[in-house]
Parts: sequence; structure tokens; C-alpha cells
Amino acid sequence: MTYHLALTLAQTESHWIDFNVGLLRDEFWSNTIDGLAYGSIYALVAIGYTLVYGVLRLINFAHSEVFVVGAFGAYFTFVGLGYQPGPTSDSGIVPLIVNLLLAGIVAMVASGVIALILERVAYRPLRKRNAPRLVFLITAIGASFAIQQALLIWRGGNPEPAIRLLRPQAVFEFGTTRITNIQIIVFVASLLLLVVADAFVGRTRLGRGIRAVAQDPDTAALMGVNKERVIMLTFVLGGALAGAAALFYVMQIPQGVLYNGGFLLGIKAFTAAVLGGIGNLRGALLGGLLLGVVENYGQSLFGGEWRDVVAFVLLIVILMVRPTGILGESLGKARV
Amino acid sequence: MSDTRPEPEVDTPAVPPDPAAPPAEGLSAEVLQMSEEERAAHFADVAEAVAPDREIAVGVGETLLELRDVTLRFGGLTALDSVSFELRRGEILGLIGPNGAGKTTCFNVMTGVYRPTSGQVRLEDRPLGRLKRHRITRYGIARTFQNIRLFDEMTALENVVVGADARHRTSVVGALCRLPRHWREEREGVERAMALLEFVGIADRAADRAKNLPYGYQRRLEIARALATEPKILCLDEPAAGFNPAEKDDLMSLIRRIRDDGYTVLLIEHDMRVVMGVTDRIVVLEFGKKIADGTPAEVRDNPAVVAAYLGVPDDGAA
Amino acid sequence: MALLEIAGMSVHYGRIEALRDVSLTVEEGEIVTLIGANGAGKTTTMRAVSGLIPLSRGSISFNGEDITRLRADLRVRRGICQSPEGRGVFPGMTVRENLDMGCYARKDRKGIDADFERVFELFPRLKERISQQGGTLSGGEQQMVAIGRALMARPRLLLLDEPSMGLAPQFIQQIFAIITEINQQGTTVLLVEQNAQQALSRAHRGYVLETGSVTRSSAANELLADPAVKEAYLGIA
Amino acid sequence: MSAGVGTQRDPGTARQPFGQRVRDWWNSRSRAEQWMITIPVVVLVYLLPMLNVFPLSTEPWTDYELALFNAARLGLIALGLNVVLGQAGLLDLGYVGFFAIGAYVAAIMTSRDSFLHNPHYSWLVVVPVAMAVTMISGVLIGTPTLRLRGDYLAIVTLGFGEMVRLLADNLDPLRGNRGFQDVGRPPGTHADGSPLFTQTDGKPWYWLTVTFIIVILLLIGNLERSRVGRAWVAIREDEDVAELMGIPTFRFKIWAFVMGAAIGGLSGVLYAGQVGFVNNQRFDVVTSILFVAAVVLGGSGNKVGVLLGALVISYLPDRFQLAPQYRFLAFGLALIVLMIFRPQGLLGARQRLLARGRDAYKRLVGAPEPVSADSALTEQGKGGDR
Amino acid sequence: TDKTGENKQSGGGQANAPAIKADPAPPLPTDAALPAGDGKGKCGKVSIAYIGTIAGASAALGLNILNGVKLAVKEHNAANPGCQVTLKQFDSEGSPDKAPGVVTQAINDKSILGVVGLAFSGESKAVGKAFNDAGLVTVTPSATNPNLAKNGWKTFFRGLGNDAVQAPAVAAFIGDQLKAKKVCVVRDDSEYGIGLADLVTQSLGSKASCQQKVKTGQKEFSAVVGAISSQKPDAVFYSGYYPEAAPLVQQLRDDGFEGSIVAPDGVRDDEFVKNAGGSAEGVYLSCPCLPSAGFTKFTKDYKALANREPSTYSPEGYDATTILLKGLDKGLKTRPAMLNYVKNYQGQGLTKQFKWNADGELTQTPVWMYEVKDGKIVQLKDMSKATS
Ligand SMILES: Nc1ncnc2c1ncn2[C@@H]1O[C@H](COP(=O)(O)OP(=O)(O)OP(=O)(O)O)[C@@H](O)[C@H]1O
Ligand SMILES: Nc1ncnc2c1ncn2[C@@H]1O[C@H](COP(=O)(O)OP(=O)(O)OP(=O)(O)O)[C@@H](O)[C@H]1O
Ligand SMILES: CC(C)C[C@H](N)C(=O)O
Ligand SMILES: [Mg+2]
Ligand SMILES: [Mg+2]
Repeated sequence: MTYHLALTLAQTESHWIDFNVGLLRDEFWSNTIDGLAYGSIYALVAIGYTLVYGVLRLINFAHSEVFVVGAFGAYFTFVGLGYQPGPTSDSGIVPLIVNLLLAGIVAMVASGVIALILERVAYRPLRKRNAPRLVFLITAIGASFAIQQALLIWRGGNPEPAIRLLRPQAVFEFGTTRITNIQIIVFVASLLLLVVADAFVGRTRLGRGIRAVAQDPDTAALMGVNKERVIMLTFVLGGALAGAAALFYVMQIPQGVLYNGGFLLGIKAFTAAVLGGIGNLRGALLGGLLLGVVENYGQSLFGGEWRDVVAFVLLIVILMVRPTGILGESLGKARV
Repeated sequence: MSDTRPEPEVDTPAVPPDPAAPPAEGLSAEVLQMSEEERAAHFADVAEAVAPDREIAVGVGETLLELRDVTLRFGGLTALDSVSFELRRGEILGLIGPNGAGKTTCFNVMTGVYRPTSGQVRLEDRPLGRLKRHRITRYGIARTFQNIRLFDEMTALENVVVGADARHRTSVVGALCRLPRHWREEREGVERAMALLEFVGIADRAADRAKNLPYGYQRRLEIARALATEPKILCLDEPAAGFNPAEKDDLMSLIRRIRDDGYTVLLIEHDMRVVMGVTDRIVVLEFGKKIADGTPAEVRDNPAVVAAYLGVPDDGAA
Repeated sequence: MALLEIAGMSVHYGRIEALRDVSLTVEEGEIVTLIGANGAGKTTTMRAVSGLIPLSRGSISFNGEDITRLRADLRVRRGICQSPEGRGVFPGMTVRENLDMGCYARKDRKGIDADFERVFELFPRLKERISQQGGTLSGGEQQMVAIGRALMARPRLLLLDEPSMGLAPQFIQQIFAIITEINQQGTTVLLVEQNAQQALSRAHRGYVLETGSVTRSSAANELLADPAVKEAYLGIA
Repeated sequence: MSAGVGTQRDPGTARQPFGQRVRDWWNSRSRAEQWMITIPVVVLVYLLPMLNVFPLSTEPWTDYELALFNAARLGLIALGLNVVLGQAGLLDLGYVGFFAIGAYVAAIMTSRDSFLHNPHYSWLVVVPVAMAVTMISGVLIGTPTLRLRGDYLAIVTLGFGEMVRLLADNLDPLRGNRGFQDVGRPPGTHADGSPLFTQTDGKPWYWLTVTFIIVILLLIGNLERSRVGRAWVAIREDEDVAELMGIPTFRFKIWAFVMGAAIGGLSGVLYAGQVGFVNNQRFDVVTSILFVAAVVLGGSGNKVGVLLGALVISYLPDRFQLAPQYRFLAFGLALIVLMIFRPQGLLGARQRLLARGRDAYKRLVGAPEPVSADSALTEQGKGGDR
Repeated sequence: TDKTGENKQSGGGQANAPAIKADPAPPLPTDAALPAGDGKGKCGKVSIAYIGTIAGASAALGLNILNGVKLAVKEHNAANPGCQVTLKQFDSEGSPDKAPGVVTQAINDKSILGVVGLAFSGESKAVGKAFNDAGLVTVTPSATNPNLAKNGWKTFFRGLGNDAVQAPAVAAFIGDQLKAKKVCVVRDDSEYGIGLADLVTQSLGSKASCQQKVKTGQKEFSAVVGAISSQKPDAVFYSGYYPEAAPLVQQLRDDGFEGSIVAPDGVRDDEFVKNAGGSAEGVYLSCPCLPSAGFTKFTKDYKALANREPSTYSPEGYDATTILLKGLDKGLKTRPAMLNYVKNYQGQGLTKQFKWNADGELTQTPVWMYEVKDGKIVQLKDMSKATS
């Protein structure tokens, strides 16, 4: 049998994976730019994972649905504002900005609210009962299923037709590489949000409260930190950032919003969080950008179907070298 | 315990008159039902089981463990600075020093938690080098922890059997098929663990989960678990912390008994009454450097030590 | 009216009754010491006062207000602060951030700066290590952080659970001196100590806790003189 | 009573939880009594397919016998995952990967769509090969990843599970969505010469799987009550300390992984055989998570519990058929509600860690081995043989 | 004779595609067998089954067939008081891994004597052996993968032309009518998509200059779209089903692709037009099925029943059901009898003449091209003449 197998492998091997180094070289810069724009979406979603993980040690599987709800929020704002699916209608720059901001606010509120409801309905009762950590995970999964299916029942299994407020247009162009308006907006806005979030958690009193609850909830209470409020705040903050990410996603991705559209993205975002060092906001940023870029390289090198494999291989490789992510956990561990 | 206490009475934890005799409390049900002679025989068995193949009188005074110029840096911080000392077979060595002097770090280096930046730790004249932690334990160094770390969900007995497993060789396949060695080792492990629980005086709560034990029992359980690995050296990190003076007396006699059973003990402790009461020799660290090394009396009178550590003579220090 | 008044308090851990019908009071301006063997329920008492575990029976009132069901963080705002057993240092925060957490409920910037200075004066080691992560400190250093942090809160009632645990002898002296000092400055202190000799000699009154119940309560010096207490808790057989 | 430390316990204040009482009751039976209960229960389990009657039956929606087989198969999976997750505490979200590998090995070795061009390996050869291949892949995956702690392991294993699926998607010889038809089945024929194992008859499959479960229960039980099981629990509780107590943690983690993998592979072979078709669709993250849900729902760490969990997760949806999207909605909500009401799982975890546990505790402590939330002594103390 | 002379600009999205004149829809054959039969059917408690997607992937394609089947059963039962046949529906969700489960149920239901289905090639392949082992006859109204008939399954009958017929027709249309020189063939990962793509590529010969792959369930195609754009083909042939085709076409057009787009029967449904937004306009669709516009009574009854127009394979489903019902009317009570009956069946249906060869294939089968025009799928050309 071994012989049989080896023979067949030898015959088929060359077709298993095709390398295309040339394509990677040609598309290097456009891959990088595209990856950064896409990666900043990962980063924004990753922050939600990281924050909740940091405070509750919970992989909030339902965060991907929080994201999707935001995407629907943005989508329906567009619809409400009278935009039609299909080719882009050109509106002036001012209404465009106003509309985008509006959609962003709606998305952030929608995501924030759903995250908060999740916390109240699903996780809080468990905390009251001192449930083991794994149980939170299962509840999160249950919530994720439930929201997904509710969206499916509501909107059906086909993606909403994509609405695009603005068509990608090259703003800078050098050689074959172009940087589009959308990429710039997404990247800059995400970076801004990330910096604000990082400053909030790192510098402000409430932020310190979040970290204290993350590290030792009982002692945090002894210091006067309202644990429940901090947890709510964490969910709302993470949710709102996911909502912002959802808007950027809707702007950037040429496909409509779909009930399970957050699933893979959620897993990638969580991967990004782990990559950077979970519980670490800057790690989430770094991980997100890295993942976005490397995925794109992988796609050029091996072809689109290997994109996700590349993401996971990257994760494994990085964790082998740095077992707590690139920047390490910011939540220190007790010494032996 | 009765529900109503007619009189406030103070339970007096018994301090055994003979330090070598086992404690009067914490006995298992089986022992409680025994007659006097049976008990005597049983305690002989316990002593046997606690120190199975130890030739107590052999090689006392020989160097067992040696730190040679051990230096350990954390970034810019030198936690251990060329520390050298030796531990001799059969002694109780005290390791003292101000907070942050590097005592716990010393343990961590000896047990492989940290690798020294430079220098060597040698056990029986062999360098520990880059041995894995579990190998070091099997070579014969066992420890307790400054912040108690037990296997919370296991019973006290199981905690100790885990320690005893360090000496067992049943393979996974052997366990899967229940080969004779498995049975032998299981029996031996349980018996030894039970003997150890009796030895440290908590056999009455062998069946309790570790996390539900009172603090003092937990500390003693840690000691039993460490002893179960049949170490050559037992390292105790502040075992008396959180004990009241009476409980400390119990502990001191326990440490002496451990030594008398043929173990070598390395003890970190801030309570001078304990340190001066049980140790044969003391090493003093300050800022990662060794500043003194000698008998308790020498150390107590050493002006450097007094200045760095003892301060005003402690009223507890006898 | 006593500052802290505990009446008929019982506490359960699951099915285990850790405290049974404990009553104790702490008057404004006092140092009260709680002594007892391992597992007697001292820590449980402290946690109950701080609101970390619910009572199954009884009540606690603070400054005349019933706080039995008040959330822990709100108790801090009323002026109750604790340095917990096991220190509770935030492992991922620096020494400075840890101390900062002590004044989470405080707003007076000037007073806070002064208190920082005071803590650093007390524990110069902490000043040296100001940006070291709490989790990498030695046991004693962590204890210093915990005490310093509780001081930073400037509470009305300070709860100290075994403050001397893990500290080197010279610091133990110092800790007790500080307790007396802040008490004289007006802070009321409820103290749990194994170092009963020291603790009682600094305290006004004391309680003895045994297997979850108060078995003795009287002036500190009386307890010190009590032969039974001496034998059981002071190690003077 | 002995002096010193201890607490009173108030037996009146809290009723024991149900699972606890069952376990206490069970543990206080003698061995003979336990067997006398076990044997009829096992017989009943084997007879289940015959009890195709109203409250049990899943018909008309789902073939009852196949529903039983599927529940048993998930039980087998849960049992394997329980070794990894419940025993050793390794959060493996990619367990489906091993299941997939088992199924694919079976497909490659028996399907005529295979790149081996009409291979005809007997099913009895397929099983050990599949288990060996999954075990090897367990080692290959475990070696780099098991050095990671806690949730890092979770995401990496999740990634691994996805990678197995994506490989099945992308590698041409694995035929992606098209899949392999006509996967081999165990040998054996009815009296009339027709094959015993077919796609449509659930009974033989069910019996075969139950037999596997029983054998594995015994073997895993042996492991549990040995130094291996203790090492796993110790690692789960505190890995650093476990290592400092002389446990080669890495090696034992790999063992847990490999055992789990082998069982996963076995269930993959069973699945592929019964369905007769393997493609890339059944091996996604959601499936993997369902496996974890079965374990946690049943009571992570409790063998009987996880079997129960698997039964709930597999049988209930078959029993109460709903439109697919409502089914998942109901399933998600049910998970949330169940977890809120039974955070410890249907049967909480408390395995026996000592081979001679019963005797040892009886003799030495005067009480059966403790399984309660607190001391067994107190329960026994009331009886007052002290 | 082809009509290359007529080169008008079409109303579709393509700038340079030649306009093609539409052929008229064929009328109803006069001798077509209808389910009502002679009204004298006699049978016991028997049933037939529809197995295929109902609510799963590509649900619209399944519903088209199911409604045809329902209509046939309804007409039959109304006309034959002595033979009331039950229709059992099984949702395979269109996926090969779900199908074995429901097929098992169908096989275990002894009252089922014949099956219309399965709808798709992939699922048909996964379960063919089970039907064969159970001796339960299946007539598929839609599965087109040629290999299905080559497995030696004695119970497999195909009620339409397979992809070996469809592919050359598509290739001829792309080459002769669209005059495309460079064609990108995009395939999904299904049995059907892969098989058809290979056959089309083969028929196109050197014109098929690029190959791309997508996956079932994929919604985001920027990589594929990018690759196609960089090749600048004259036409794209997508080989798969509409759920992926719709976003792909949309994203292709969004990216500025202006060539022709051709897709097969798997895409031929209004759902495609709806989901692709405006981008579906001008897409050419091939199908081994007839336009039902000529079957006026059928169309009317179908609309009354299903509340929508008949679509792809509705008449084929109706025909297949009719054949099974006629057997039941004869009083056939066992699966072997039904199998034997179908094997030897001969007769005219709505769509074609039915007479199966040993493999279960028909001999005379039509292929038509359609086009999306003003948001509607309209018939274009009967391609059976062009290739034969
Ligand atoms: N991982 C680490 N990173 C940085 N500094 C460390 C680390 N571990 C220990 N230190 C520092 O090294 C010094 C020695 O610590 P160690 O725990 O050995 O002290 P110790 O003598 O045990 O003190 P104590 O009596 O307070 O327990 C301390 O100042 C501590 O802050
Ligand atoms: N989380 C818990 N779960 C169950 N039992 C507990 C828990 N915490 C404490 N106990 C039990 O409650 C009793 C009182 O414990 P507590 O910690 O209050 O004692 P203590 O007086 O502070 O002792 P120590 O001197 O050891 O600190 C002990 O018997 C202990 O075993
Ligand atoms: C319904 C049809 C579009 C099915 C397709 N012809 C197939 O073979 O799968
Ligand atoms: Mg220390
Ligand atoms: Mg305490």
C-alpha cells in the first residue's frame, strides 16, 4: 500500500499546490496596501475579542455576530438614505461624509447595543452562578448560533445586494500599485479609533478599572471599581469598535451583508488578537495588520484558496516562536 | 463540632513533647480505632514509609547541593549576584534576607524555573545545567511555594499521590492494561501518601479537596506532596507565614522530624524564632548577594546581618 | 454609635458555614484586632465587611447606615478599604499603577501626590521599583504594595488582613508603627494578625475567633494577659 | 473530636444537588452491587433499537435506529474529546480535524473515487490504519502547539481543524466538495447473504459503536485511575506546579492528544462507513464546537456525563424536528438556557483518581472516596463511626 | 445554418456582443402523456418521493422541480379516484453530505415506489449506490453530470440531456454566436461544476485560455475577479450554481469587466437575476431544458399552484412524475416492478420523447440558450440544431 500511495503522490504532487513567486513580486505593494486596509478591520474587531477576553477570560464567540449586526446597521442606513444597490451613484463630498458618519454611528450603536444585551442576557447570569470558564464559551457559542439563525430567518440566506457609496478610485498611483480613496479612509479612520481606544484603556481612570478587573476582580472591587459597570463598558466599547469595523467592511468589500458573514472574519480577528498577544490592545492592532498583509501575500503566492491556510500557518509559526503572541499578554502572570 | 458552645474555650493545639513523635491530631480513622501497641507499630510503619530507602546516617555532612557563582538578571535588575553556598546532607539550612533579597529566586533557579544568567547549580557534584523541571524534581529537589499552589480540585490524598508518582514508572500502556507494576505502584503510592499525611498531621482530612482545607493544612499538604517525590532536598518557602506562634511550634517540630527522617532541608523564613530554632546553619542574602553564612548564633551576632535584616532584635527571637 | 457594627453575621461557602453568628463593633478612632487559628474565619469576616461575600444571616452597618447589601465598590466610596490576604497585587500593572488603583475612588490630586510621597518614604523599595510589574515583585515587595495601596485610599476604616505576612522583621516593626500613626491621624483600623503579641499591644480592643464564632472579646491588654489566649495564640506556653 | 482547625458544616442549609446525590449513592454501593446495576443497564442500552416506541422513537422525522447510531457516534467523539478537554484540560477546538482525518483515510482506502484507483482494503485494516494516521497527526500537531498554554492552544487547534478542512477543500486528490462515494463498511452478511452493514440499517452500526464505547470506557477508566489520569488532572489544575512535582507535562499532554485523536479517527471511520460518502462539508468549525458543547454540556471530565451530553445534542434535534434554521436557533437558545441552569454540566466532574481509591479511602479515612463539594468526612461523620 | 450576419448592438451590458435573434418557444407536443391519464388508475396506499433541495442551497432550483412534481401528482389524484398517490418530500439541502441521510429515510419508507430526483449531480452521485442496493427507481429531472450514468447503477434514469450535450452547445454558442476568442472558464467545486467546466473547456479547445476556481458558499471573489480582469477575456463561462454566480457576476461587472458572461442551467433562475442586482443583465444562460412558454395549460396550472412562473426543469419534473404515476396507475406494487416498468418505458412527454438506453440516458435531448433581458430570463436559441 505504501508503494501504491507513494507512486500516486509522486504523480499528483506537482498539481497539489502551485507557487507563483512572480505574482507575489508584481503585486507586492498593492498586496501590502490592500492588506493594511483589510487588516485594520481585523484589528478593530480583534479589540473587542481582546477586551472581553482580558476582563472575563472569555473567547466571545458571539462577537462575530455583534459585527454582523453592525454591518446590517450600516447597510440599512444606506438604504434608508436612499442609496440603491448596484453601480455607485455620485453624490457630493459633503453629503457623502455626513452619510458615512451617520452609517458609522448607527452601526456602532447597533453593535454596542447587541453586545450589551449579550452580556446581560447570556453572560451575567453565569457570572452570578460562578460558572466555570468553559461554560461561558459554550454560552457564547450558543448566543452566536442564535443570533446568526435569527438573522437568517429575518433576512434569508442570500447576501443583501452590495451598496457602495463610493467607487474605489486611485488617489496615489505608482507603477501598478494604486492606493484607493476607500483604502485611505478605512486605514486612517481605523487607526484613529485604535489610538483613541488604546488611550482610553491605558490612560483613563475607567480604563485602569478595566485592567484591574481583568487582573483581579475581587481586589478591583476592594479598590472601589464597579465590576459590573466595567464589564458592560468593555462589551459596549468592543461592540462599538466592531460596529465601526462593520461600516468599513461594507464600504470596502464588494459583497453584500450576509447573516453568517462575520463568522470567518471573527475567527480571523481572534487569530489576530492572539497573534499580537491577547489582552493587549496594541497587539490586536499589530496582529490585525500583519494578518491582513500576510494573507494577501499568501494569496498571490499560492492562490486565493490558500488564503485562510496561510493565516493559520502564520499563527502557528508565530506562537511557536513567541508563545504569548508578538507583544505578549499585557495581563501579567503571577510568578511561580 | 457541637452546635452550642457553653463556654468559650480555647483549643490548645498540642505541642508534642517529643519532637520525633508523630502529632496527636490529624489521625486517620483507622489509626483512631487502634490500640496503643498497634499504634506504636503503625507509627513505625509510617516512619518507614515516609523515608523508604533512605540510609539516614550515610554521608551526613557531605556537600549535597552547591551553588557556584550563580548570577541571575532580569533586564537591568540583578536578582542574584554571584551567589555561592552549599547545602550539606542531613542539615537544615536557613536562607534569610530582607524582602526582595533573592531568596525565592534562589529556589526558582535551583528547581529550573529560571536559568541562571551565569554560574552553576550542582547536585551531588553534577551540574543541573539545562535539565527540564520535572527531571530536576526526579533528581531530588522538591519545593513548596511562597503563595500556596495545590491542585485545588484534588483531594489531599491525591495531591500527595501525584508527588509520589514522580518515582513511579508505569507507562501509559501499562496503565491502560493494568499491568502488575501498575497495581504495585498504586498500592505503594497510596500507602506512602497516607503515611505522609499522617506524618504531617492532616490525615483526618485526606479525603477533602485541597482548596477547602484551612490555610495551615494547605501548607502542610504542600510539604507532604513535596516529600512524596522522595527528594534529597526539601525546599520550604516561608512555610510559617500566616501561622500563629503555637502553630509555628508545630511546624518547627515537623521540620525537625523531616530532617531526622533523613531529608536535607532548605528553609526560607522571616520568622526569626523559627529560623533560629530549627536551622543548623544560615545563609543570609541581601540585594542578591550573600552577606553571611554560619551557625545561627554567628549570624545573629553578625553586625552586617543585624543592620541589613534583623533591625532591632525581634521580640520573638529567643 | 459605632463606626462599624456587625450583628449576628453568618457566612457560608456553599454548604460550609464559615462564620456563625458573629457580632463585633469597631468604634471610630479605634484599632481593633481579630485573632484566631488558621481557618477560624478571620479572612472571611474581612471579606464580608468589604462586601466580597454575601451574608447568609445578620447585618453590617457602617457609620449608622445599613450596608449589608451594598455593593463592594460602593462600600469603598463610603470609606472602607482593605489590604487583602494574599495581597491582591495587580500582576500586570506597574507599582505606580497599583498604587494609583488605591485612589480609584479619590479625586483630590494634591492629596494624592502627598500620599504617594508618604508611601515611598515608608517603603523606599517601592520607589526604586516604581515601574516594575506587580507580578514580578517578591512576596514582601508585593505586601508593601498592598499596604501602600490601602493607605493611598485614605479610608475611614482600614481593614488589614495579616499585613505582616511575608515581611522581613525590620518591616514588621515599621508596619505596626505606621498602623499606630495613621490611627492617631484619625483612621479607624480593623486588624487581623497572627503576630498577636504585636497586634494586641497596639490595639484598643480585641476579638478571638474560633471555628467561625467569636469566643472572647475584651480590651486588648486584657486579652494579652489572658492565660488561655497566651497559650493558644502568643506561643508563650 | 480532634482539636484545632476546622469548620462546622450545616447539613440542613443546602440540599445536595441531584447529580451529587446520585454519585454519592453510587459510590456507596459495593462493587457487586454496582455490577448488578451496570449489567442490566448495558443490556438495556443494547436493546434500545428494539424499543422503537412512542416517547423514544424519533420517527417519522428521523430513522430511529440511525438516530441512535448518530447519538452513539457523537458519544464516542465526546468520549475522545473528553480525554483531551475534560481530563487534561486542553481546550481543543479543532477536534473535528481528527474526525475528518479518520473519515478521509477510510475514504481513500476504500472508495473508488480514491487516487489509489479502486483500492480494496478491508475495513478491518482501515480501522487500525486510520487510528494510526490520526495518532501520528496528533503527535505532529501536538508537538509544536502543546507548549502553548490555555486559550492560545484553543485558537491554534481551531486553526488546525480549519486547515484540515481547507486541505480537503484545496488538494485535488482529496476531491473537495465532490467527495468520495461508496466508502467501505465492516464485513459481515445476514443469513441471506446481504451485507450486514448498510447505509440504511442503523442497528448493526449502533451495536458496533456501543461496543466500541464500552471498550473505550473501560480503557479510559483504567487510565484515569492511574498516574496518567492524575497527571492530566494535575496539569489541568496547575501546569507549572505539575511540572515542578516531577510530571513530564509535555509528554502527558501529547498522550492525551494522541488518545483523543485515535478515538476521533475511529469515529470518523464509522461515520464515513455508515454514510458511505465523505466530502469536505461536515468538518467545519461549527461541528468542532458542537463536539465541545457535548462535552461541556454533559459535564467536562465526567465520562458518563459526556455520553449524556452527546445524547442530548444529537438525539434531541432528531426527536423534535424543526425547520433547519429554527432548529439552530432553538439549539443556540437551549445551550444558553441549559448552561445558565446547569453550569456544571448535566453531571459535574469528579473522576476517581486512585486505582485503589475506594478501598484506600474506606480503610484510611473511614469514608468512601469523596466526591462532594466538600468533605466526605462530614457526610460520614453523621453516621458516627468515629 | 447560423446567423452570424446579424450584428446589432444588444441591450445587454456588453458593448461588443453581437445581437442574436430569438427562436420561438416550441409548442406542446400533441401526444404528450399527462399525469391525469385515462382516469382509471387503480392502486393501493403507495407514494412517490421528491428528493432534492427544498430549503437548502440553491433552493429555487429545487422548488422549480418540486412544484412541477406537485402539479403532476395533484392532477393525477384529481383525475384518478381509484389511485391516490402520496407525494413525500425530502430536503437534501442540495449537498452531497446531507443527501445520504434523507435518502436513507426514503429507502426505509417502504411505501415509496419511485423517486423523482435527486436534483443535483453531486448529491446524486453520493447516493446512487444506496438506491441501487435498495432497488428503488429514480428518475432525475435535472442532474446532468454524464458520469452519473456510468456507475452501473441499475436504478438511475436521467430525464434530460446531460452535460456532454450541453457543453458543445455552450462552446458553439460562445464561439459561433459571441465570436469570443479568449474565454475564461470559472468552475465551482461541485461534481456538476467541475464536470461541465471540463467538458466546456474541451469543446472550446484553444479558446479556453484561462481557468479559475471558486468554492461552494464563496461570496467574495476579489481574487478571481482580479485574475480575470488581468486576462481581459472576451467571455467568461461560469460553471456552477446561482448562489455563487450572482455575487461573482456582480463583482465582475463592478470591477469593470465588459465581456460576455455565459452560465449554465445551475444559474438559470430568477433568483440569480435578483441577487446579482443590475449586473445580471445580458448574461447568457444555457440549459438542456425547453422554454415552457409554449405549454400554455401547464404554465397556467403551474402558476395557480405555485404562484409563480414555471422555470428551469419544472416541465421536466412534471414529465418524470407522470412516468412514475402511470406505472402506479397500472397497479404496480413493488419496487422491482416499478424499476422494470421504468426501464422499459417509452412515450412522449411535454419536453421530449422518453426512452432510456441501458445506462439510463435518453437519446433525443434539447439544449437551449437564454438571455437575461430587462430583468427577465428569455429564450434565445435552440442549440440542438447548432451542434448536431
Ligand atoms: N521575573 C522577574 N522580573 C523582574 N524582577 C524580578 C523577577 N522575579 C524577581 N524579581 C525581583 O528580584 C528580586 C528578588 O526577588 P525574590 O522573590 O527572590 O525575593 P525574596 O528574597 O524571596 O523576597 P521576599 O522575602 O519578599 O519573598 C526582587 O526585587 C524582585 O522584584
Ligand atoms: N472559597 C472557599 N470555599 C470553601 N471554603 C472556604 C473558602 N474559603 C475559606 N473556606 C473555609 O472557611 C473557613 C474560614 O476560612 P478563613 O480564610 O476565613 O480563615 P482565617 O481565619 O482567615 O484563616 P487563616 O489564618 O488561615 O488565614 C476555613 O475552614 C476554610 O477552609
Ligand atoms: C438543477 C440543476 C441546475 C442541477 C444541475 N444540472 C446539476 O447537475 O447538478
Ligand atoms: Mg520570596
Ligand atoms: Mg486568613
